[in-house]
Amino acid sequence: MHDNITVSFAPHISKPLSTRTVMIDVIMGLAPAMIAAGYYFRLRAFILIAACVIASAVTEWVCNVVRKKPFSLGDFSVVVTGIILALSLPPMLPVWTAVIGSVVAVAIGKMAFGGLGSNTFNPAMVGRTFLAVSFGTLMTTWTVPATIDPNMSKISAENILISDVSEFRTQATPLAWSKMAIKNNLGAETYAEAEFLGTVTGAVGGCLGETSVIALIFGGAYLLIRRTISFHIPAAVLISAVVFAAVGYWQDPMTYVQPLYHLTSGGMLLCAFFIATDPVTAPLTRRGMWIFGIGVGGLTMLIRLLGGYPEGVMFSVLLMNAVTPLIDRLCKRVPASGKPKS
Amino acid sequence: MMLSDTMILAGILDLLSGAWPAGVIMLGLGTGFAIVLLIASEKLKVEVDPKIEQIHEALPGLDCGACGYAGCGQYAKAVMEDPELLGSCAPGGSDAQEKIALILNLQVSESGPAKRPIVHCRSRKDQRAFYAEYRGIPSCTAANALANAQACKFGCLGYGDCVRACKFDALHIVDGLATVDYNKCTGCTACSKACPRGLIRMVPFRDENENMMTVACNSIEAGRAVRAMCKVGCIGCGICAKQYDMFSVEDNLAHLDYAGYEPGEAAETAMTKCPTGVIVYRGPSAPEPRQPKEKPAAKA
Amino acid sequence: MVTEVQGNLSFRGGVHPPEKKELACDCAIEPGPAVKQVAVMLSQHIGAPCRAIVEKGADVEAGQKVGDSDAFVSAPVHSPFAGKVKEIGLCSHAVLGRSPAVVIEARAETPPVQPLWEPDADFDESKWSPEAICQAIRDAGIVGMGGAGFPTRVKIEPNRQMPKETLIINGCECEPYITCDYRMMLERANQIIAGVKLVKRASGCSRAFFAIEDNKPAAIEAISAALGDNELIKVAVVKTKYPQGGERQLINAVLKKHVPTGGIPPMIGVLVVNVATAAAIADAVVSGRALTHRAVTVSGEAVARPGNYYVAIGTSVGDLLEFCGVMKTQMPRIVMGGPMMGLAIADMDTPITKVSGAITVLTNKQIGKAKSAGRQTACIRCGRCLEVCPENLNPTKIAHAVKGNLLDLAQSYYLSACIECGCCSYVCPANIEITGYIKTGKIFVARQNKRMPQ
Amino acid sequence: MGKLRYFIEQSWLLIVASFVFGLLLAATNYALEPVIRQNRTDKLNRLAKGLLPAAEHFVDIGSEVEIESGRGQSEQITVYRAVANNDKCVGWSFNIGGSGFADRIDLVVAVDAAFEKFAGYDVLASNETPGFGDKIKNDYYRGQFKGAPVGRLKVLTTGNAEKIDSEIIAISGATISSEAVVAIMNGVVGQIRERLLAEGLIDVANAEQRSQDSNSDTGGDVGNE
Amino acid sequence: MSDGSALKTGVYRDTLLAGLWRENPVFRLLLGMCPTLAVTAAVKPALTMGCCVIFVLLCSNIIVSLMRNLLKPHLRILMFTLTIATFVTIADLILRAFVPDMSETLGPYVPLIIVNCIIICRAEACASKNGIIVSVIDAVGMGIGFTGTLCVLAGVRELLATGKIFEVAVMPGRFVPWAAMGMPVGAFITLGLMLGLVNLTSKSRS
Amino acid sequence: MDTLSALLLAFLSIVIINNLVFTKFLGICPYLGVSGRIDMAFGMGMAVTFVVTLSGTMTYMINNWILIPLHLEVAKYVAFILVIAGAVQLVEMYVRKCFRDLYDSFGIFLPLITTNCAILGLCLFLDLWGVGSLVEAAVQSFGAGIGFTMAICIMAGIRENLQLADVPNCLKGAPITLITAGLLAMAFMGFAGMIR
Ligand SMILES: Cc1cc2nc3c(=O)[nH]c(=O)nc-3n(C[C@H](O)[C@H](O)[C@H](O)COP(=O)(O)O)c2cc1C
Ligand SMILES: Cc1cc2nc3c(=O)[nH]c(=O)nc-3n(C[C@H](O)[C@H](O)[C@H](O)COP(=O)(O)O)c2cc1C
Ligand SMILES: Cc1cc2nc3c(=O)[nH]c(=O)nc-3n(C[C@H](O)[C@H](O)[C@H](O)COP(=O)(O)O)c2cc1C
Ligand SMILES: Cc1cc2nc3c(=O)[nH]c(=O)nc-3n(C[C@H](O)[C@H](O)[C@H](O)CO)c2cc1C
Ligand code: SF4
Ligand code: SF4
Ligand code: SF4
Ligand code: SF4
Ligand code: FES
Repeated sequence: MHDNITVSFAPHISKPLSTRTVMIDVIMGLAPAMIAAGYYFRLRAFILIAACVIASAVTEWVCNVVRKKPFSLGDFSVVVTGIILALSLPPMLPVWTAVIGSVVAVAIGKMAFGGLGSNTFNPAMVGRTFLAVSFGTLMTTWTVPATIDPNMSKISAENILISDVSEFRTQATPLAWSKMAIKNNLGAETYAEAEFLGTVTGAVGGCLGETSVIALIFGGAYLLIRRTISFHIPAAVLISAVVFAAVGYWQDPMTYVQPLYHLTSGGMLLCAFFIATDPVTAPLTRRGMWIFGIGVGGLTMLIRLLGGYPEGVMFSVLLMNAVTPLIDRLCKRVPASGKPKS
Repeated sequence: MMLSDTMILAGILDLLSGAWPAGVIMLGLGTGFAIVLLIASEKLKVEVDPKIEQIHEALPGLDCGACGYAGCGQYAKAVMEDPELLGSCAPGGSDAQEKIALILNLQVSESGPAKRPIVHCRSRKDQRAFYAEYRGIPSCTAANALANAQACKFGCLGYGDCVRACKFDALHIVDGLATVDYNKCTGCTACSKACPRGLIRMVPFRDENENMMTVACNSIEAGRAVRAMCKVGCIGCGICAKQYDMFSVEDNLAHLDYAGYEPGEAAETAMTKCPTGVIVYRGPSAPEPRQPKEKPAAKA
Repeated sequence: MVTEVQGNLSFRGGVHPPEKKELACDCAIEPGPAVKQVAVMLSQHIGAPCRAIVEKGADVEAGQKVGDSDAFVSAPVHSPFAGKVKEIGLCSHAVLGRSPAVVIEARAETPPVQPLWEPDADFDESKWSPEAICQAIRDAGIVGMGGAGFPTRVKIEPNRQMPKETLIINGCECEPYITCDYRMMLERANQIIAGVKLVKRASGCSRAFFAIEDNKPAAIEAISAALGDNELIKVAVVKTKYPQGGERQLINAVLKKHVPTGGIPPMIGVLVVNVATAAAIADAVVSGRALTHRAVTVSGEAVARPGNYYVAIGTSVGDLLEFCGVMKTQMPRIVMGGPMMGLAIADMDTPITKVSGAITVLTNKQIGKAKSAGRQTACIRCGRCLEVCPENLNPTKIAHAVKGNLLDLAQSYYLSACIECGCCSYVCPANIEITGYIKTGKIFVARQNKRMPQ
Repeated sequence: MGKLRYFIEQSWLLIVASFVFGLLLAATNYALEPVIRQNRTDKLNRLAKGLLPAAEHFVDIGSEVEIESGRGQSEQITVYRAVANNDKCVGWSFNIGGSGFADRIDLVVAVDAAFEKFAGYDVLASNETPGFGDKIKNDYYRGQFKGAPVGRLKVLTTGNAEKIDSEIIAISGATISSEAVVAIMNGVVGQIRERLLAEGLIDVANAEQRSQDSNSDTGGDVGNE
Repeated sequence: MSDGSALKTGVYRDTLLAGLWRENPVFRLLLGMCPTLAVTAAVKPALTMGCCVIFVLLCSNIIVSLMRNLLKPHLRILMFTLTIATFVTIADLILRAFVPDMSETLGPYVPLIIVNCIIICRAEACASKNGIIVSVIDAVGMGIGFTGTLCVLAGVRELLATGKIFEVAVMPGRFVPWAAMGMPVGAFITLGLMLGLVNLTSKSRS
Repeated sequence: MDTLSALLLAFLSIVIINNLVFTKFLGICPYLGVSGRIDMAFGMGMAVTFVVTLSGTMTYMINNWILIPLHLEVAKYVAFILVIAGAVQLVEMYVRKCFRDLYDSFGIFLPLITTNCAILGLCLFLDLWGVGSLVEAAVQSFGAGIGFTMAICIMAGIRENLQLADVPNCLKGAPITLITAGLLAMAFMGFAGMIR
């Protein structure tokens, strides 16, 4: 009859939003960090990002084909996964390793659970943790940023490199310093003051995307303004991290470094703005988000200060992902007008 | 010879003399536990439903949890309440399954001849009219709640709520019409409860292999409206009722009295005389329903 | 002296869809098409459906009762014009599917109807006893015209268990596109106020608030002017936000009170009445006229002459649209009601009922690409639906529980507390039909409960 | 009476079986026990011998040495004297343990006759992460202990691993396991030395001469590697 | 007569095959997962474990089958447990005496065979109802099925975790071992994926 | 004070760092079987905690006060399992008879636990680790139970969510549970090396 008429449930209009636009926003938010990575680690950054994105996308496509599911690359979520994974890898990581990480991230971390929206754990962090656990040495081999040493020479976890050129003393990563300070009671302040500026601009060793605080703050602010993420999780993560770090510092300033230093070093900001906020693996309710964020920040600092690993972000995110269902259950919403009687 | 014998004997004695404390302690342990458990099982007896007890007995009693329940006792209770859980006890295997089925069947098997589902619609997708295209949730209940995109508000929607309800893979949507595979159907009635339009009704078949005659339509629309909506719907013309007295027309819709139906000449005639061909056989070996007579189709 | 309760009253949650009121807000209410035939549905309200009380072929007069019921929760239906009963048969209904209707063929070319009655500014309601008012409302077959269609007599009649104290007149009209209530407030302010006074008297309410959204300054002015120095009826300006007009939200915004979940407004002594209902009440009580016509907004980008029309109840949507002119190629969806809560219809013969305040014809552009294609992606748990839900529910959990056929889970997330406002589906980036799933879930639950006792 | 009958009916099998199985167990144990004990000493000896090549056999010193194992608890440790062909003491070995990265680490430690220098250690049992902590089994880490002075050892993360002194360079990426090994030694070896000295078991004069021998032995070993 | 024996051989073959695939304890019945996960970091301990299980399964099935007519309901499970514990202790002693290395690697997982559901399951489901021959065949079938799956799992994990199989290097020199596969993560994930694979094959066949 | 903090550390260590499920692979059968719903999982966890504490202390006593002095280590396994089985069965009967409510909430899990290797496994590990005192044995066994409860409740939460997820058919049920457990074990590695 009227063959162009359609019926469906109300509402019949919708906000011009789609999963793709949300993901593109995140990619835009990640752009400053990617650019900073390119600036400090040159071609390596782009190679790794491209490798991770392509490998992730291909993995998802293959999974779709195997399961005879519709093509799902169009939502770009896998691109976000690839980029975040790449940004959390050491610059000199061999490409094949990054590819293994991407495949594990997408195949086991995401598609095994049913694809976008169903995964319990943050896929990028699953991939990264798998790599860290499997290839420990490769994953703790750092390089000097190209702005300091154009050769980007390797520095292994504990070595201090004194570049002839710039007289700039640098070391593996800021977190390796603080870990060493913890071990050797080195009076961390002396380290921290000198290198603080480096962590802000990004001229330090570390994972691709986590070195430049400025770039991360720009990206995070963009996401907040665009309302792609709500402020709850970043705020909770950062505040709880500062509090825990401050407790440590106040306990023993000779052993533990300044709280602010913990905020700017390692993956803390990347985590607060981009990783912990992954909506799929974070709680739904605001109260839940506070708990989740405090958990991520607290566990990160616990691992940094007391644990065996210098950085705790990936573990704390995975651990809190695991309890997200319980948090959601705990913070169940009650109707605005109270629970119904009977 | 002698020597080796004595040596062996000595060896055994030696062994035993070293071994007796272990033997004694195990003896002690064994006796102790036997006493305690037996006394406890006497003193702390708790009354349970004998049927559950029976099922429990049929189960292996390993409390391994493979069934997803906390131990055999729990599983026994659960199976008792929901026989569909039969067969989730891996250790018990088919043995236990049969036994439980036996125990449970004693209670349920007295319901007389099996009723089996008949879908009271025979219209394929290309035989129905549509006002619009449905773009909503692919579920019959959802589509039924909306304005009728498909003109006939009484016939099969084909989004398969019944298919999802059937645990035995006995229902399929064929050309937009729910179709029962009577060889797989167990008569569990799940589908009849799932259909939002109440199209699937349980009908007493007289034996396993019978093909039952039915008026495969559910529409109480006036004949004219039916013709506009569906090529094979019942128009309530009453021809069938004139041929065979088990047919009757009420609210523009013909009904067959299934209990009184006997296969025979009269029924067959009614079937062939039906102008829209809505009287069909349904069953394990039912023939293809015939096409509607050309006249009404041309008219519509 | 006008006492205004100052504005920006609001509730938590909600959305701001594009208003689109500009399409029809300046069109005065005009007479609708003069049709040859109407189909008066025997069930136009919540409650027991009517029985036809005329025979096929009988002659009926304008305003004659053609269907009635003995049930308490029910309202009779009337013929809009003089004519002959052509048939009593099934007709498409936006909610009920195929439902019985009395089809009446006009005897002669009937002129379009305009209610002529215009009360004085100082209308005195004390001439009528509460009982008389209630009886007049019942006889006129008035039901809630704000959408739900609850028989108004039942609603306003005093009830010993739940005494009513506060009356709220719902003039929010928060749905996009719809402007008929707005026009009513502009053009029939006095009639509405008269209706309000009658309702107040009949229900025993001691005070009343006239709630209007702050995007309708003209209506606020008109009503304030018509109220004059009435101390007992105040205008409450509420924030423009969907679903401000939902009665639970409105009560929360105006009175800062919550209607208990699963409860109804009278439980906290509140009565909510739509402006069109109030106007109809005045009409019925004062001039004894039955509810046979109502103002309907016909709007949407695919309509050539959008506007507000005074339409005979029973007119088919097809006739009405033909009258307003639609661009056929551009009309993928015809909605009875507004785009947020309205029901899509397919059969052009579907008649207008007492609750149909609008016909909105949307184009694919308005519907959105994904929605018009019916394409849903996976939920990314972004939480937007939670944030906008005015009832503070967890829409995605409910929807997914229904989808997974876990009704117990859905109910544990308060499935039944949903008011089906559609905010969640509106914001969902994955375009999940959350509201649709919730509605389906409610049907499942109802069916399950019905089966229980057996 | 009936109860007793019931009891016996129900449980005679269990009781008889317990007894029979008890005997069976005991017999097996009796037959295999020496083999098992031999296995253990063999392994200890094999490992110890790898550390003290000059030793011909190991004799335990008769009494167990009691040491403080922290937390106010004490522990008994069997110390073996390594005896060369010529019946001279060429060193000492003992089996000590402590917690590592993942789980307990059990070590066989050998020192020279004078209890002044380590002859090295070997890992008896550990559950450290393969690829990380289990590098404490590798020669290049163990090599640092051959000839290191008995006393407080220190773990550094950087430095020259070739140099034999009290500074042990940790395995990169497994500092914790490295530290664990050193901590086990620091905690125990000194105490054992005290006890042995107190009991006069270390023949200082003889040992000094011996220690020079073994020193050259071990020195040679390190050089060879 | 010959008919009867043919029938019997059929039963025997069926019993044997059941354990190998159709009712494979790990893949199909999901029993005894703990040792399956714990000892499969390498093939050698897996094989040792499998042999222990075969031994215990065989002995306990024989004993239970012999005693089947004497069992009393209340103390039946206790009786099984006692039998199994005895033979596990014997197996443990044998391991310690003759393969001390493996005994150390397996540690407490050998005594844990006592509570391995497979054994008590077979005692209950097969041995306590069948004659001695069927019980023995069942024990062998189940045992080999269990050992086989253990070895397959261990093979995959050992290969990826160390580049070796049965401690013989098979991967090219440039292969970097995936340490994770040797850890609990690897155990769980490999078994999970393998079960998925088994489900897939069995589904496509049916 | 010192012993107290030592006990606390021992407790924490066995709850999160040496978690029985994630590092020792103990109790996997109920972990896979009974983690479908949170209330069931919690009941199971509580029951395990109770039984493991009971049997941990009891086997400690039997081992250190009877078997070792009498040089009867050979009967260790038999004694352990008989003690566990007997104790569990007794407790179950007793609770069922005398505390019906308690029984209904978690007593039903008790029989399931006898054949759970977490219990025997913990007793064996306590023996292997050379736990020094009865109190320590009790604390560690209690911690083991709490660790199990935590692990199974987390898993139950995840699985309740996965009910609604589009998990590939071949991975539904045990496989995806195992994969999740693997990822959980990986996440818990973050605590490694925390308490030395
Ligand atoms: C720094 C900051 C960030 C905020 N971010 C958000 C946000 O991302 N999403 C949100 O819904 N509300 C956010 N809010 C809360 C809003 O300010 C405000 O409460 C909410 O949008 C009111 O909703 P409505 O006006 O639509 O009713 C934020 C508030 C602050 C102070
Ligand atoms: C989401 C939602 C939005 C609504 N919006 C309006 C509205 O804009 N205007 C209105 O009059 N009624 C609206 N209603 C209906 C009211 O809740 C209420 O039923 C009505 O005002 C009662 O008056 P009546 O009985 O006279 O119709 C809405 C209801 C819901 C659930
Ligand atoms: C999967 C994995 C396993 C590890 N296993 C050990 C280990 O067994 N022993 C150890 O000391 N460090 C181990 N580490 C590393 C430590 O946690 C930590 O990074 C290191 O000890 C810090 O010291 P560093 O300065 O040597 O890097 C492991 C790291 C990873 C990622
Ligand atoms: C704000 C935001 C943050 C995200 N962060 C991550 C992330 O950390 N890791 C990741 O794999 N995907 C991330 N995604 C993408 C997407 O949610 C992810 O691929 C899903 O977890 C896959 O189901 C993010 C998406 C958004 C919108
Ligand atoms: S028979 Fe009913 S449930 Fe089945 S497809 Fe047709 S309408 Fe849907
Ligand atoms: S649901 Fe039951 S009655 Fe219906 S087709 Fe399937 S088996 Fe038959
Ligand atoms: S859940 Fe219901 S009340 Fe909440 S936003 Fe959705 S439709 Fe509205
Ligand atoms: S708005 Fe849509 S995508 Fe976001 S949480 Fe709700 S249902 Fe999921
Ligand atoms: S094998 Fe460990 S619980 Fe079953």
